[in-house]
Amino acid sequence: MVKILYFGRLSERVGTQEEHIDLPDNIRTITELKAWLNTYHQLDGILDHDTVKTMIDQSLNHKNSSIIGAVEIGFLPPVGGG
Amino acid sequence: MVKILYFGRLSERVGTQEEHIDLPDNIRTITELKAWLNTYHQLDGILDHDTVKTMIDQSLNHKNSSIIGAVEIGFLPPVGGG
Amino acid sequence: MILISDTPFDPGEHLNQFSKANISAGAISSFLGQVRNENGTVKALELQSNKGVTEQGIAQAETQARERFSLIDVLIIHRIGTMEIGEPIVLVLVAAKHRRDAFEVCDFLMDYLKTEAMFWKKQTGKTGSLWIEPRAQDYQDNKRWS
Amino acid sequence: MILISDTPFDPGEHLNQFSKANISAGAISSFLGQVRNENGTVKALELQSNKGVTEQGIAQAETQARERFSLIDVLIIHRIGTMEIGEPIVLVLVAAKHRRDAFEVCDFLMDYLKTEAMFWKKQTGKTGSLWIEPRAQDYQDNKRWS
Repeated sequence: MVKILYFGRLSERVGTQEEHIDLPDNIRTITELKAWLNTYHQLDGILDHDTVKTMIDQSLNHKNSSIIGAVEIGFLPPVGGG
Repeated sequence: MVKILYFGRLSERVGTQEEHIDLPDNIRTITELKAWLNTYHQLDGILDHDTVKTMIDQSLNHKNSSIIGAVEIGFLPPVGGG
Repeated sequence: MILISDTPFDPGEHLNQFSKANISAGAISSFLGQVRNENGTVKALELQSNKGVTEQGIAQAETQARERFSLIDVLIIHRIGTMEIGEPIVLVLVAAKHRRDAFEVCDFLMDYLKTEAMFWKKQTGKTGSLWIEPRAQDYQDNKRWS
Repeated sequence: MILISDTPFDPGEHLNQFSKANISAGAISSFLGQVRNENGTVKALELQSNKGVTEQGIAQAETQARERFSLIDVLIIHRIGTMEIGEPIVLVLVAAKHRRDAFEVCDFLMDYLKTEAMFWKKQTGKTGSLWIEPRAQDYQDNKRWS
């Protein structure tokens, strides 16, 4: 069971800011997870944009890291506060 | 009778911020007034510095203007607030 | 100090406390961002953050500012949640001995907050909702520091 | 608006009133100058002004700022008289649609106030009194705008 977080417009597109999913055993990297979520939620590839960053267990992550053992994974579109 | 104002370190040197003086008739310009005050107050030429500006009747004045008819004359050393 | 708050805050109260706490500072600069009234086109603003990475990132920007400029203290308060017109969104307070450092740090931190801080901003108006991302000008401003 | 005050003022109160009065402004920048505690070397600060020319000059600087930048409102409050450590000397508040204008106007007006505004400042400390004139850095800062 892994917690998946969506921020900004991604949360609106998926319909939730947070979900808990039992991933199939063959989903071991960020790239595989994106592909799986794309089909699961019908996302038209919005997670694949260069501007979407990922976060694994509260650490920002820009490469195709392993997600084995991860408790929380987040998808982050471009940010801006202020 | 003319009102003379001194600001900043000039007021300290002269010993007052404001004085009222009956000037002799032959004092008709800023330059003549400075020379007269220099003797009158023993000012060692402190009014003659380039950085000291003058104000005649609330208007800043950088040249050797006439003071005939002036009600108020001010001497202003370099400024700085904030 | 960094505060991420889901309830309204009082900018004036913070300015007064901060300036009193830093009397060795002659110069206090501040920036207050508030929800702007755009003739009714904007009704509310909603901000999301992530507890962990958002504060971490702002703390890193504060550390950079302290390395780069001569400053005495910084307070950054940022709202999350739903805000209405006129409500404060962000307050940056910077105390320094001299004004040049105070101005530059405030400017530097605002550029970070606008383009890199982990906030997501949704604007709701007459014609629906819109997620706001940084403008080209914001990215350009932020490049001045690199 | 320009206020020259011979009694203490409350910076936070002014910030709150000013931001509420300008809800069309997304960006409020401010600068607060206060009497700095220099480990006891400074005890008090005394400022002189001249009712007529001091306000006139500041008003001209405000007009220049309005011509040069896109801004919504300005409030400048400057103390005169005798001030103790920690007391506010000057507060500049600038409201603009966007933050770049707000920052620049605040910076521009402070440079004017430091080098051209008609104030005379005497610092009293352990070793007597000293009339403070602008530093070379202040004149240099002010030249950036010409």
